[in-house]
Parts: sequence; structure tokens; C-alpha cells
Amino acid sequence: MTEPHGSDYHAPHIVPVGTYVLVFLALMLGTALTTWIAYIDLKAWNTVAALTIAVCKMLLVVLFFMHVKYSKGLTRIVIIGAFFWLGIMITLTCSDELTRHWEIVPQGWSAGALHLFRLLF
Amino acid sequence: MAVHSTHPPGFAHQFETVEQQREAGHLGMWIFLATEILFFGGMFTAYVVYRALHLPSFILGSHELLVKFGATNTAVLICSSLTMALAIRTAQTGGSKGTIIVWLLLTMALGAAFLGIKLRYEWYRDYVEGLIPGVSWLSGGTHTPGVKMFMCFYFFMTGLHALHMVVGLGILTVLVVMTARNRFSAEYYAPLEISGLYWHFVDIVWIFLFPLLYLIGGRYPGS
Amino acid sequence: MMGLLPSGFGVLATVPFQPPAASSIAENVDQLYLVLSGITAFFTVLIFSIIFVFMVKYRRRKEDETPVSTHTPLVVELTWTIIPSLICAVLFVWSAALYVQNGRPPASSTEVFVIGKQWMWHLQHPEGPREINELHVPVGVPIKLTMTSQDVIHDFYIPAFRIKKDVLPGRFTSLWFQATETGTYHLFCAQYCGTNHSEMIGWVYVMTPTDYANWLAGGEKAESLAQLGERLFSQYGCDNCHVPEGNGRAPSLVGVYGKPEKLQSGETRVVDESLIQQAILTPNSVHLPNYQPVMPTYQGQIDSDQMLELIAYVKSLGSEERNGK
Amino acid sequence: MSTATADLHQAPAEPAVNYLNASYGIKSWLLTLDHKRIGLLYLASITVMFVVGGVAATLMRLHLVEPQGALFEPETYNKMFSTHGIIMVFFFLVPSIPATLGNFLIPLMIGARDVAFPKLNLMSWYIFMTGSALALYGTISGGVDTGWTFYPPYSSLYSETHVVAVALGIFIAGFSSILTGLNFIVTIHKMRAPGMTWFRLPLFIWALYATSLIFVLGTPVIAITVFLLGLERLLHVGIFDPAVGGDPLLFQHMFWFYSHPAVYIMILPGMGVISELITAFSRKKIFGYSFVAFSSLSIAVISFIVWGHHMFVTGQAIYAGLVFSVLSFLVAIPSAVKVFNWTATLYRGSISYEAPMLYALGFIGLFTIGGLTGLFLASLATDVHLNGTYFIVAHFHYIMVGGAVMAYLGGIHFWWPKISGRMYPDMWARISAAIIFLGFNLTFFPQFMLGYLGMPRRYAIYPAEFQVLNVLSSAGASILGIGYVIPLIYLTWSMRYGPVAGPNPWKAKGLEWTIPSPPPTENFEKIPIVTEPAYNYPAIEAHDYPDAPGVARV
Repeated sequence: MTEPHGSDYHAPHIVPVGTYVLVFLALMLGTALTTWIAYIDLKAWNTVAALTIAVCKMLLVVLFFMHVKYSKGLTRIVIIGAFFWLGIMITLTCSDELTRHWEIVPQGWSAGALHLFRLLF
Repeated sequence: MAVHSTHPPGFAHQFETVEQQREAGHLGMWIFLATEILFFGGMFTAYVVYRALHLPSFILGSHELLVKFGATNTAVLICSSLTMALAIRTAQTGGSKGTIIVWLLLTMALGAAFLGIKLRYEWYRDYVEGLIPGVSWLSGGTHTPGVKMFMCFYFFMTGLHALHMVVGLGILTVLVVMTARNRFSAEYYAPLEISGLYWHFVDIVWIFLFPLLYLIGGRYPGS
Repeated sequence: MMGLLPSGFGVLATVPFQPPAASSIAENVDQLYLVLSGITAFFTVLIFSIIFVFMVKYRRRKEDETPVSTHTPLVVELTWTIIPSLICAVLFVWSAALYVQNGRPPASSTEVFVIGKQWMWHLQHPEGPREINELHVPVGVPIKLTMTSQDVIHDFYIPAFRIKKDVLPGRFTSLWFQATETGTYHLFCAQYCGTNHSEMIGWVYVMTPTDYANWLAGGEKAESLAQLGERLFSQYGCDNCHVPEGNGRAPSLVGVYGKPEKLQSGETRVVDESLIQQAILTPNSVHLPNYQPVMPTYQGQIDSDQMLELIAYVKSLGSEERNGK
Repeated sequence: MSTATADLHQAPAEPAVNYLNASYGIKSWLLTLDHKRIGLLYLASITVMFVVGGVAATLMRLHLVEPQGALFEPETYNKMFSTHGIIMVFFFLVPSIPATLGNFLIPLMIGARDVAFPKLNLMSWYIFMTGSALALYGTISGGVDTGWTFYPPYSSLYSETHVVAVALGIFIAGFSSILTGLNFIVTIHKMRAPGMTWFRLPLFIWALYATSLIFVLGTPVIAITVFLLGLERLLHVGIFDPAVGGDPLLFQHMFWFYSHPAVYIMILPGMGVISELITAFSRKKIFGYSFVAFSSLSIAVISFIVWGHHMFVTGQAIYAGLVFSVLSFLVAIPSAVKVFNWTATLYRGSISYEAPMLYALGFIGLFTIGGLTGLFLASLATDVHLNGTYFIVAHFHYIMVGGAVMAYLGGIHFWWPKISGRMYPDMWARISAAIIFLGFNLTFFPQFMLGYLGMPRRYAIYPAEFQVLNVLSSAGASILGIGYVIPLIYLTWSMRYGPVAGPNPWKAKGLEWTIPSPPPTENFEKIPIVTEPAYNYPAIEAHDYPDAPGVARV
């Protein structure tokens, strides 16, 4: 019996050793690059650079070592979903934590809206 | 409905086909990794908030860490990911069980090396220098509350990661035993593949922990 | 048995259906509450009656009967998706506008400090009088409460004014109200704070301006908060560096309150109660460019009463300067 | 879908060998890998937890009969409401429908022999039991007085009770949720019978799929949050301590990131049960299948972006308040869609009123009130007044008890013949449904009024003017308590003495009704091939009967 609605199944893909080695070398290079860049003054861009490299390294591991390049839909949805949810948590938490010192909403719009509603009701 | 007169090794009764079982195992592991992303994610969220609120202290704290060991450990883990991938490939292509075991043992050795470096050259030193909040904390003049907060996150995050490494080593031990007992073949190697996913995931966590903990604010002169 | 019933209903008749509404905020919140109650009642009655009608009309009369099929017209689904959406949109804009409006104290407000601690409320008037679990205010005058906690999270709640805000340790939150009716109203702690949480209650007395003036005059003569703060300011030696002329080792504090300052970290923050407190407790985290980070921390040396006095003093410096100009 | 409906009047025989008698002895239950038996293990464990939580609730209501408190010192009262909340939320409501009915029914409904990972399923139960044991230890050996929300710094620095044991219990039980959710998702994806496409699935399966998503994506965060709280309490490192730069509100964010979606873990499966009940007892296709299905998924997704409405008055930034308010209103829309579709399903149906249907109708009514009063709390300005008062208590009990528990009981009554193979006395069941409905409303409606009048929640003593409403509420609670005890008695009775039910006593549609009751261990002799949509009850096309007055009868 197969998956009732069109299968995700793919015959297991055998990745050539050469690909693994290339990916490995790229990962090592990435590590060296991350460390090297940390010793150069890029101001705020240091963090951006380090995280960009980290994301690239993660993609390499996920796509090749974890075979996501050769698998279909569902696996990718799971991964993207998980990161999306992490994004929700970080963004909405920061929407509070990092805006507490902001100026209070300008007077205009709320007073205007309120006036409108007084007229309506 | 196909009736299975011969059950392939490792085939469970609730499934109809080997393929269905393999896909279920795969999907199950990926969903587990999704929960792991959110599990570490809670910690990362707290980290992001406090890093933004206490950036100068986090930079000071980060500079207490030794980049050379962090970088070395990153390399060690990447090597172990490669050996893990090769162990699975050997099983896929029907390689001998001896070869599979060698790759697995190499992976374990690298994992153990990671933990060794972490314990001996980093955590032990932190303990001696009084950098472990709640356990051994000698707050000197430069150690503002934010530095302590940073060190908390350093130990929570690397500790949780190390815990996952220890679990990974346990899983690898089981895999070695299973391989030695001829449980795997070119047709059936799902446990190897699924454990591999876990091992690579632990590697990815470290790929992020390294810059986020060791390299805050850069290490250039005057940073 | 029969005799009990009427008296039972008599007791029910004494149940109030509305808390007293004694502030300008209470009136506008109650309008919204009334509309929400109307919406709730309308849809509840609608659903209950439809279900009831269907229950009776379409009850199974024979075990083997076959119902008539109904199809799902898209327009029906869209109708009952869009109508609730519109209602929600209206409610959001109205309630959000009110919330923002009700969260902004008028510039002319009189400021009262509130400290919550397990399990009592300390209130301090700018003129000096201190109260415990009681707050006396004049009717018709906007009052701003600046609140902090000494231990756990509390919540300052006056139902008659429809206002409530958590009172947090290490931070300042604020509330404001303008009482419209004289009277005595409940003051509650509405965030669970430990064993005697339910005893952390008190009374708010809204008085006519004359009565209030008498009450102020009747109390013992106390120094104002700002005066107490000024004494502390020299006692801790703050005035050695923070000299008013601005040529000391630390910035002058004259007129800083309420103004934006650019910090060493590059961030710009408005000087408010929280920032002043942060500067006293962890000076390095907010230090200004052009100055050396030489200020020591006063963590553990200054309790929250003293903190309020210092803050009141710094704020008074601001107003003096403004008066001067 | 092959049908094997048995005639009600003919006394059907129970299958000689079924999952209940296939093997005997304690061991055969404690080591079972059968999803049906694991479902029953959960049923027994959460019933115990429900009793513990219920006793705490009863004592609280008794205490509140008098303004000065009739029974306890405030300290004891605080432990009582904390126990009630913690046990009911984490150890009863969260696992209630998914772990019992879900475990029992998912494989039966989708045509599978078991869940995808039976060993993991059993492990989940043991993990749950470990967590429950720790939590019970904590509450019995001295109690915990932080409320189920564990807000620091009270819980981390000031409380002198067994916070760590209970937090650890919640941490551990969380993994049971995660593994159950994982198992369900994989099962629903990979184990469906041939022909069982996504849009032929019963809506109960859709609801449990949505629930499992929340299990998997939300539970890890509560685990890490209580873990941090435990460390904070043990080592005093200051993560949530403002004195050293921590932020107590960060805990609230992380806590509600899980605990708000957890509300939907409780109500979504209930909604799924109601879809099954309404269709079965009105013998109608569900009105707007895909709308009901997708509203479950959208509720699951939206549930993750609204948590800040718990924090409108806790010192959250005003901008965050505005964002969370507008997002909170979004939840109202799919919920409204569901209520309207259920109501419309009744239209031109052939409705009968066995006990499960009474529970279902009660659910719709109470959920409507619970949902609409949520609008008061999503509205920023009114929330300021109502937050932290009895209005909140009433609102979430209308959802949790009026909604989730009603649906749970309705589901238990509906599938009881399948689970036990026996029928219960329907008249008693109807009486208890009515008692629960009345008792519930008498308990919680006065609390809406108390909240608007300004009575804060978690008060051991209260001003005398609130007494009348509190007494009414306590009176309702005692009626409600009786309503809960009755089913416990007749359901237990029916296991031995009830008449044999037969495979399909309600003449309902769905794969689970095509197999014997109780089902055999392997569920299906042959894996079925599905050829028709869900709820394919026979119906007459209206245009064949142009004169039909409302409903045509054959």
C-alpha cells in the first residue's frame, strides 16, 4: 500500500562522497571565515556577517548532510514551519521588550478615531 | 492488500509497507527536530531580548570566553557530521559492517573530543576563575549584572547543547551494537539515517552558538 | 419553605449590577462595555433561539426518516465570516483609541507616588503626606500615579475608576484618573502576590477641593518628597559631580527630566523614572558620551522610598529650570 | 466504505475476542502497545486528576461562601486554587480529549491498525504518569501557592512552597504532550487507509491534527520556560529578577507563548467532537466541511500570535498591546464560523436527543457565551477593568468547562459503546447532562457579574457586598459536582451490567462504526478502502420534493 494521496516517497538518494567532502570543506572554510571576520572592525556588521555565515553553514548541513535537497515538500514545510514559529516568538516578544521606551502614540489619531466613534454611537 | 509473507528485518506490524514505515520514521524525526528548534528557541528568544537590553555587558561577558576553543570545537563537530554522513552512506551502498562501525566510532570519538575540550579547557577554567553564576561566581569590579546574565546564558545554552551531545553519544553506542549484530543492510538502515538527522541538528545548534556566544561585538582591538 | 422564597429574592435585589462609575475614564469604558454586552446578548439569543427552533422543528419523528440535503452556498459562509470581521474591526479601533487615550495623563496632572510591598500600599503625595492603604484625592483634578514595587508584582486597581496597572519591581509604571464623584471607593491588588494578597486592599477617598485642602492641612507637617530627595542628593555626595552648572565630572541634572538623551551605546532615551533609577543602580548601562564612566553603583544602598525621593528631586530640578525660562 | 450496521432491536453479540479480553493481567495493560488500551490508561489517570482538581475546586467554593472565608487560612486557600489550576490545566484538560479519545479513535477513524509509533505512545503515558506523580507529590507534601501561572519574582524568589517539584512535573508531562502530538501528526499523514483523502477525514481528525501542531510547536517553549524558572529558583542567577537586570515580563511572554495556545489544545479537540456529534444525531452532512476543517487550522495558527492579551495591564509596551489586541480579535472569526456551521447543520436534519447530543448542544450555547465574552478581553479599554477579576475566571471556565469538559463528556458518552461494548442508561445520562448545564451556569454566570463589579480573582477573603453572588456561585458548584458524579457511577456500572451495544448503536457514519464493539486488537480484519466523503448520511435532494415543508419524510 502506498500513501493514499500522491506519495512524498523518493528512492533514497545516494550522495557522492565527493559532494560530502566539498560540503565539509565549505563548512570548515565558513568556520575559519567567521573567526577571522570577528577580528576585523566592521562595527555593527560583525554580527550580521557572523549570522549570515552561520545561516549558510546551516543550509549546507540541512541540504546535503541531512538530505533535504533530495527530499520533497513535507520535510521542508516542517523545517520552514519551525523557523517561522521561532520567528513569531522572537518578533512578538521583542515588539514589547524593545518598544517600552518608545514615545507614547501621538495624540492625533486616537483622539480622531474616538471622536468618530462618539459620532457613530 | 498485499499480504506480507516474509517480514523484512525491523518491520513493525502497524505498517502496511516498508516504505510507509520508513517515511513515518523520517517524518517523526523531522517533527521532533522542529520541537527541538522551539525548545532551544525559547532560550534564543530570551538571549535576543537580554542581548539587546544589556549589549555592553554581553560584549564584556563574551570577551571572557576563549575563541580558540570555540572555533576548534566547531571544526570538531563539523568533522563528526562528515563521519556520520559517511557511516550512513556506507550502509546505503551496502558497505561492510566493519566500515560502518569505524565511521560510527570516529563520530563518537569526535563527539567525545568536543565534550572533553569543553569540560577541560573551558568549563573547568570558568569554574576556577569564578565565572559560573550560582556555582562559583567571583564578581569582580567589571562584572556588572549584565555580565552575570550573559554567563548564565552561556552555561544554559552550552549545557543544554552538551546534554544533547551526551544523548547523541548514547544513541551512537546503540547503533554500533546494532550494526555489530547485523541489523542493518542496504535495504534497511532507517535507525542510522534518523539518528544521523539528530546528530546533524546538534551540530547546527553549535554553528549558531559559536558566533552568538563567543563573538559578540567582534574581537578586533578596541572592541 | 414558601416564606423563604420572597426573602431570597429580596437578597438578590440588593445585588448591584454595576460598580460605581466615579472617573472620567469610567464613563467611556462603560459605553464600550454596554455595546459589547449588547453584541454578546444579541448573538447568544440568536444562536440559542435558532438551535431551539431547529430542535423542535426538525426533531426525528420516525426512526427511518431521511432528511433533506442542504448545500453550502459560499455566500452564506462569506456572510458569517465578514460580519464578525467587521464587528471586530470596529471594536478594535474603538477600544484601542480609548486605551491610548486613557493611558495618557494630562500634562497638568498632580503626581502621587505608589509603592507596593507584601502586603500593603504606600502612597506619597508631592506635598509630603504619606498614607498606607488609603488615598485621598480632590474631585475634578487629574492625578497621575507613578508606581513601583519593592518585592513581587502587584497591581493597583480601582474598580470605580475602571483603571488598573501592574506594579513591578525595578520599573515604574503609571496610571492616571480624574475623579468625577466624591465618595469612598475600593482599592484592590489585582495581581496575585502571595499569602495575604486578598488583604492588600484599601480605600480611595474622593473629596471636594475644600475638604481636601483641610485634610492636607490637618496632617502632620512633612517635608515634600523633593526636599527629602535634595537632602539625600547631598548626603550620598551626588552633588559633588552633578553640579548644576554642568562643568562637573558628571552631567548637570537641571532640566533633564522628560528630555531625550543620546547614550554612549548610541541609543536615544527619554529621561523618565525608569532611566533615573537605572542610572542610580547601574550607571554604566546608561552612561553619556563625553563623560567618564566613573559613577559607582548604588545597588543595595538605596531603598525604594529613597529612590522615589531622589527621582522627585531630579524632576523638581526640571521644573525649576522650566520656570526660570 | 463498507458498512456493517446492526439492528438496534436485535440483541447483537459481543465479539468473542476483542481488545479488552485479548489478554489478561495487570502486565498486559501496563506493557500494552495497543492504542485503545493506552487510551484507557489515560482515561483512568486523568479521571483521578480530575477528581483531585475537582475536590480542590469544591473546597474553594465552600470557603468563599463567607466573605471572611469559611474554611481556611489564606495560605491554604492559595494552595487550593494553585492546585486546582495546575492539575486541571496541565494534567486534565491538556491531555483530556487528545490522549483518551484521540488515542482510541485516530487509528479507527482513518483505517489504521495502530498509531505510527506504538512504543512511543506507551512511553508518553509513562512520562505523563511521572510528571503527574511529581506534581501530586508537590501539591500533597506541602503544596504550591503560586497559581498555575508561576509569575516570577514571586515564584522564583518569594514563595516558600514546592515550586520546583511541581515545575519539574509540568516540564516532564510536557514531553508526553510533545510525543503524543508527534505521533498523531505522523499517524494522520502516513497511516490513512487507501482512499481516505484529507477531505474525507472526519473533522475530529482535522481538529486533532491542529491540536497536535500546537503540542509540537508550543510545548517545548513551556518546557524551557519552567526549566529556566527552576534554575532561577535553585541557583538565584537572576534571569527573571529585575534587581540584576532580568525582566519578569519575559517569563510572562514565554509562558503565554505556550499557555495561550494551550487553551486551544483544550478547546479544538472539543470542537472536533462536536462536529461528530452534531452530524451523527441530526443524520446530516456537516454544513461547510472545508470551512470547519480550515477554521481548526487557522485557530491553531492564530492561537500563537495573540498571547500578549494576557499582558495588557502587566506593563507591556503600549505598541505590543495594540498589536496583540488586533490579532486577538482574529480568533473570533474562525470560532464564529464554526458555531454558525454547526447550527446550520441542524437545519432540515433528523434530530434526536440522546445524551451525547444534549452535551453537544450545551457546548454550542456555552461556547458561544464564552467566546463572545472574550471580545470584552480582546478590547483593550474594557480589558483594563476586567483583567484579573472574576470576569476572566468566568470567561475561561465557559470555554474550558462549558466547552472542553462538556465536549469531553459528550465524546465519552458517544463512543462509550465502542470503547466498552456496552450501553449506559440514557435517561440518567440525559439527566446528568441537564444538571451539569444548569449547575455550570449557576456557578459561573454570577462570576461575570462579580468581575464587572470589580472583585479580583485569587482572593481568600473579600468585601461583604460580593457575598450574595459568591453564595450563588457556590450553590451552582455543588449542583455541578453532583452532575459530574452521576456519569462516573452509571458508566462504571454499564461496563458490567449495561446492555450489549453492537457495532453501531447510533447508526452513525465513520470507519470506527463499521467494526465490532469493542474492536479487535488489530482494529480491522482487512484495511478498508474508503470511497465516500465523511458524514455521508442518506439525504433527499430538495428539488425532488418541491413541496417539502421544511423537511421531507419518507
